[in-house]
Amino acid sequence: MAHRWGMAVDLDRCTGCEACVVACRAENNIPSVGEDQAQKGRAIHWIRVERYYEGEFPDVRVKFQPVLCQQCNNAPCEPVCPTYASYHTDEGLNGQVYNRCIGTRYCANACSYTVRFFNFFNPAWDKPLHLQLNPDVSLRQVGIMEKCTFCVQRIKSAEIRAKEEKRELRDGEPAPACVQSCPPRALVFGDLNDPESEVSRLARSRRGVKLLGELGTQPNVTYLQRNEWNDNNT
Amino acid sequence: MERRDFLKVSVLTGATAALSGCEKPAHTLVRFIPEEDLIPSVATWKPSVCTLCPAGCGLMVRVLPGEAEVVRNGKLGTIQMGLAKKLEGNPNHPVNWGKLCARGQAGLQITYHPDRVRSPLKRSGPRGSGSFQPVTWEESIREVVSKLQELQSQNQSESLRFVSACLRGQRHELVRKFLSAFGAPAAMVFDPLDEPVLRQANLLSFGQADMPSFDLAHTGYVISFGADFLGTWNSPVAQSIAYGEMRQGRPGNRAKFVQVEQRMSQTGANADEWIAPRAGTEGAMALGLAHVILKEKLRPAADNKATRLIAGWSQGLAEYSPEQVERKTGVPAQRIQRLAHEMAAHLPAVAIIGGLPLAHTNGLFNALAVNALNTLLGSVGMPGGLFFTPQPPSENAGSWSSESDFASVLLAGKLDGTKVLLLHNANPVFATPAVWKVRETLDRIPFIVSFGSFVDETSQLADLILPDHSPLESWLHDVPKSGTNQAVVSLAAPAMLPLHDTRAMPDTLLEIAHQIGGEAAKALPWENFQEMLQASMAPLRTADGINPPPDPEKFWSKVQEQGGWWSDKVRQAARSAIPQKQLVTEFAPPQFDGEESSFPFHFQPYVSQAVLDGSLAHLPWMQEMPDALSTVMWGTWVEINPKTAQKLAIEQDDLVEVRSQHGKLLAPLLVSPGIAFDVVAMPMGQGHESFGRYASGRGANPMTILAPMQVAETGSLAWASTRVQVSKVGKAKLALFSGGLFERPSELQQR
Amino acid sequence: MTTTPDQIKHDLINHDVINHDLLRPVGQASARFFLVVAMLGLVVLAGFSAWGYQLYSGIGVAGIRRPVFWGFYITNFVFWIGISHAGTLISAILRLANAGWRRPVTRCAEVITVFALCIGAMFPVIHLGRPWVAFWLVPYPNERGLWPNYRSPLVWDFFAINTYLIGSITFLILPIIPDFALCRDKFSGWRKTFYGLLALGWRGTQRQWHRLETAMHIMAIVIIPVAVSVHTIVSWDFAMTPVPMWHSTIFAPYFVAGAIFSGIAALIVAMVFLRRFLHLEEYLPSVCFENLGKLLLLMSLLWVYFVFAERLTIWYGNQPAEVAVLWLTQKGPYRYLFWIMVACNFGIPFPLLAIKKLRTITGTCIASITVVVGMWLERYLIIVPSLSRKFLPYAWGTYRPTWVEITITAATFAGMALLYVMFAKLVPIISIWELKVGMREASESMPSVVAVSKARPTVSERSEHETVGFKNSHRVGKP
Amino acid sequence: MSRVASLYTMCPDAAAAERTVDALLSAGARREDITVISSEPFDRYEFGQHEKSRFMPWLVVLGAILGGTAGFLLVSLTTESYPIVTGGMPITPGWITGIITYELTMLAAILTTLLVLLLTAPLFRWKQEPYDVQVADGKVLVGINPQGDLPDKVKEVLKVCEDGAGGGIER
Repeated sequence: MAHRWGMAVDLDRCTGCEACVVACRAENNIPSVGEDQAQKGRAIHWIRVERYYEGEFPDVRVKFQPVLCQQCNNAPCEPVCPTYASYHTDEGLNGQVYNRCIGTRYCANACSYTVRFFNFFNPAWDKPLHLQLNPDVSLRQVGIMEKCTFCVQRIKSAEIRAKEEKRELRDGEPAPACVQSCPPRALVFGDLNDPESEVSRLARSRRGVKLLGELGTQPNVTYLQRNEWNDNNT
Repeated sequence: MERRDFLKVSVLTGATAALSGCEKPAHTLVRFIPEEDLIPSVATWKPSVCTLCPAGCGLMVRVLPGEAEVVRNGKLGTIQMGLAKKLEGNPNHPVNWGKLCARGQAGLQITYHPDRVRSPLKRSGPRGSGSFQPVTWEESIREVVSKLQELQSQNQSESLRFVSACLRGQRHELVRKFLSAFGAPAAMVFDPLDEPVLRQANLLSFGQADMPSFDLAHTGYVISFGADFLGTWNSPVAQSIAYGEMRQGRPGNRAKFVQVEQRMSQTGANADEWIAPRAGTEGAMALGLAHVILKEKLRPAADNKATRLIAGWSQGLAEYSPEQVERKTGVPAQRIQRLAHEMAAHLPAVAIIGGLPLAHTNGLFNALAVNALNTLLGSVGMPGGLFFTPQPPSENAGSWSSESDFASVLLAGKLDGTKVLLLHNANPVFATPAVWKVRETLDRIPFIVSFGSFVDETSQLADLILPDHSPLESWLHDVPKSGTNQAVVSLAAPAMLPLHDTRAMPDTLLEIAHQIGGEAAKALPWENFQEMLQASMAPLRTADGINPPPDPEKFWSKVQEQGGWWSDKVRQAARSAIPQKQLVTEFAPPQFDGEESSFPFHFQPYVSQAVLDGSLAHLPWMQEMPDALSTVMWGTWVEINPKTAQKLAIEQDDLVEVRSQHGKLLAPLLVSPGIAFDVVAMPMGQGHESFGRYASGRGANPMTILAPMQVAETGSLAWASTRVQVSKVGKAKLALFSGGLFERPSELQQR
Repeated sequence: MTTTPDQIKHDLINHDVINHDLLRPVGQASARFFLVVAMLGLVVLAGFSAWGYQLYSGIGVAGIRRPVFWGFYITNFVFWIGISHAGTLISAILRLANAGWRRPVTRCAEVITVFALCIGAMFPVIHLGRPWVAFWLVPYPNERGLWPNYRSPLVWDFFAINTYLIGSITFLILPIIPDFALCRDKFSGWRKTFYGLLALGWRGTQRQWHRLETAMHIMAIVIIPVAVSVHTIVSWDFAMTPVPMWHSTIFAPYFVAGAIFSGIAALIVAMVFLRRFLHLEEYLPSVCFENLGKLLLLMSLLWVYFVFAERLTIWYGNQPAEVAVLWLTQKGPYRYLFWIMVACNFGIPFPLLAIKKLRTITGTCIASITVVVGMWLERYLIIVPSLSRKFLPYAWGTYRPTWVEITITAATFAGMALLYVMFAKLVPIISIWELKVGMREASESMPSVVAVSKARPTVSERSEHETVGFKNSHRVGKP
Repeated sequence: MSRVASLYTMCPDAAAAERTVDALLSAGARREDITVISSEPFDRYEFGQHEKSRFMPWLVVLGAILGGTAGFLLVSLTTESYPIVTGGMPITPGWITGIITYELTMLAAILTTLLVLLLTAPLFRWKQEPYDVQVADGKVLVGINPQGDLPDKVKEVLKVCEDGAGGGIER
């Protein structure tokens, strides 16, 4: 049975520690753009932890919300690409073929979640920092769109390993870097086509909502709303 | 063009192989014999230990073969070797169970940092000029040895001083043995992440001079006084894992979490209830809660070491009725009432204190008060409560004394007369108030040796730099003091060959000891650190490890592949209190430096989520990681409440001057809703003068303007008791990652 | 001074005069001409070097950033494509309506179309991250084994703009052929050969004339739906994406109206300058400006209507993301630009065009200039605010153009002027033969004047032929 | 057959030309031998009426239909020609096909118009006789390229309407 990869993000577990953000950089060879470019809003973070304040001092609260590519089933970014650089894979991911990209940045405009990032210049690594680069992930040249891939390279290697050992993939075996690193286990990854997988169970949870679900993008990422503490929930 | 080529090639053939290509013509390159048993493009996972903060998490290092430029006995060349590609948590390690924080993952960049010290350096210019010239290991070590022998010959052994960050495990043991054998005073600890006040308090209350651990996964109610336990404090990964369980791990049972602080920390941002009392009155508030619980007999009255430290406890804390506490803290009486009832109704409940409340002049009292509250709640050593991580039989706990605190030594003037200073992993010049004049003090020391991998502000003063390996290149050994309920000894072999002409500090120290000879040589018989570790691990084979193999060699290799040894016995209650010097405390209002009239704001530096105390400011990943709340990248900022900003007629991205009685600094202003009106907060860690290309000359360092206030009884720096004034001096630009502050902005906020 | 139709007819009946007047600009080139060309050329050169710099160092030297991935370049793209709706569309409509006053206007208009299209079509390439692979949009069998994604509005653009460009060029060239022939006959030396080649062997046989007129008629019919489709599709570049205030059905007609609006304005400006510098006062009579002015007034009202309809709907719908953009433009940092735009597109032009006294050549000219500015701002205000305020407030951002974008933008305006000046130097900017036809038809419907003209000594001795001629023509009895 | 010199005369205006043509016809010249050249179209006059084309629009319609078909095929065939993975997403829905088809229809119509004009006008025939630069001054040239022998009557007519203002018998 074909996989449909999905993620569940438990906002009640997320602490805003940013472990996922750095895990993603390390895994996916995301370049550091430096202060000037960062000031211009050109920093690249495939996953980000959105922070929203609620109320005013002294009654302030904060909501942390990790946002990565939602891998929509009905993705606005896909149809608008003139060269099929952004396309839909058979495993339900929004693929991005760097070599096909000509840099219209149309997909980034269409994306309702603003999770697509653009290489405004050729990336650079001061030697010997380049030695940290992950050979499983290709580098992106100037003028190319990039985005979260659900660490497709990790998924593939897990599938290969499973094949070698002549077995099915175990639930939670392929895990994107962010999911692997998340200390409070706020991120859960798995196959939505397997009704028993943890991610499927969470996706069915009463707390589950889709980010900007009203837009009808049908994301593969489900957000589990934060609970409010009340005296009698013990 | 080089970059272009680089990209072309590397896209084709994978990054690691690419680079030698465009370095220089291949035929001029020396090619060293490749490392053995490398399987091309097959990743192996090697255990290691994270050394970036006191938590001591276990690592798994993803190692892939690649071609690197290395230095071998003075020669530059390329070699096929295993290269560390990614750091993840060690799935079996009892502290972090496969998880890892942002900083730990960025530790990878230390190894590959372009500005690492690549060989021993000797000072060639005047002190602090930062001009060094490379020298060989032989002559540099010979120089150190001669200096030390000189001291011995003049019976001035005690004028050798060793300062370092919190050392643990065999590294600590090695340094301790070396110093005592040499006849020098014990190593001084300088570690802004350390909590000497809390450890002192724990020693008094529980007879344990260690950081506490918390069983959050099973607790029913958490009240944290200023402790950023989900971000940077104590053992954040372990605490975060438990926090996840506490929130959603137990269906139908979601503990309440109350945070008490003046500036909303990343941890406070997750609280169900957030309370901002007056700065430095946390202890009074804790006792207010205790008062209600005692008065209304919500819990059996506790009477033990911890409570006896608190004046008037036996009388039911008459001084701390909610009304009186309201006057002290500004927290409404009813609220204190309510919290006390909630707490008592949702046992097990636990109180945590850390960070700013301990950095007031009355910090020790605050800590003791919270400890007492914990005993009243009956959470000490109980499931869902507070406990101390059991120590493995092989290790001696290494009791802490204020004697070994760099600050108190310095302020007691005991640093004068030091002839030789050995410097390891500590940067006191950077992270101390300017008024302490650490730089000047060190300048007076005739001979300073640094083991630093980078030329930071303190190493800049060194006469000799004997660069340490990066952690991934070293034998590592650590004994976590908190964050787990199992006795743990983390141990790891080097994950990769060294890139540069560096040496592990322990090996260098052993070498020095051997060359000095005499006592030192006798005390440290081992050929190298590895031997010492093997010896130290041996006794554990018989201890209750996880199915320990009989044969020592097998055990040794098993320990290595597992990443350490850990007991299968879980949780152990806090040891019964050892009698300490009598000390009974009561609430004393915190003292502040500066008149409120002219210096209206409390200045609250806090440990940066990205760069901690500044020890990680040199890592580009950390610089570009948006701070969770401010979302600032690449810089410092001054945090202030919108209303206060309005009053001062300043706004976001203004360049403001923050002035205390002891100095001033300039930084961009950040308006943040989560901060008290009378508080100005600022992250530590930026403002380095010299710390590699990514950190140098960036932002401002809040420590410099701090007043030399000390915490009563402990003498350590009260870094939260400085008052400041704020004024606009110009315009600046913050590198913010976020746009809006609010998810549903009102029309007004959209402007 | 304005000239009455009668005066014009009186002058123009004489072929020598009309040929002389209209061929003069083509004939000689003054020092002033070269000065203008040089100055404009410099600006264009600066633009190209700025582009070169961008190609070399990467698109990052432009001001675009996340989330505002489209800025000046796409603004210019939409703007110039809009301008291109001046000519072809207008002249086609006027041809079909057979409005007599169109005759001196059409060519000026069609030229604008062709050049504006060429400039506008450059911008999608300039704004690409990897312009060197822009040709991947072209559908052709390739070793990438990949055809363009027809679902992408950008691919629709590719087809629509190319169709429109080819159509406009044809529409411009066909009626020029007879005038080339005229030049061929009137000039000597290299010019003769040059225009001889361009004339494609045109003699003026009745068959050629008839075929030409039929062709022009068909072209006029075909080109109108094409022009409409072009700006419709340009509007769909935005409307097809779920971006606040982009995803709207009003966009297609809104853009087409705006395009014609800006087009007419550009046309008027161009005509005023031609009139002034080529001394065509008699051939571009105030009646043209009068009528175009009325047209501009109509479009201005239409524009206000669209803007109001769009914004009212957003405001009333009150969806968070959309009102966020609305308030950003209405009250936020973009409010100044917004109100300037309204002033430029309605506030200033409306009185100038509505009050007959003010609807002079100068009046319409001023109005047109403000409209051109206002419409550029409109495109900017459609693109940038929406992108900087998408659905997740955390990802909101800003946009500032850099000198590169500004230089390139300036260069396009200079480029337009340059191309126009050069063209006017090579080709009679007013369609001579169409003018003649117009004048003759006017005269034939006015026998008295004809009589006057016929009474010229050169042809007087052929009076009996005249009568016969008249008799015949009456006998033939063509309406 | 041996080509007899083409004769032409310059008339001052269309009316004169009209009369001349009539005269020629009545003198027995064949209409298709007569050429009237002017610097502007005279669609109100009798001469040249037979040159009007009725077929041109229909050719254009035909071309348009062909173009539309081509567009439709381009879209529908190319989608099959490369089995691109789209995870079950539609590659060319009807709407899209419609748009491309429409544009190519229009393009074809334009190109056909151009082509038909160039071929039937006809253009690209340089140096054709008869011609006279006076046409540029508004004169109307009435000429005749006789097939076979030229009746003297016709010559007469041309003589008659000759006004010395240029033209005349060639060779």
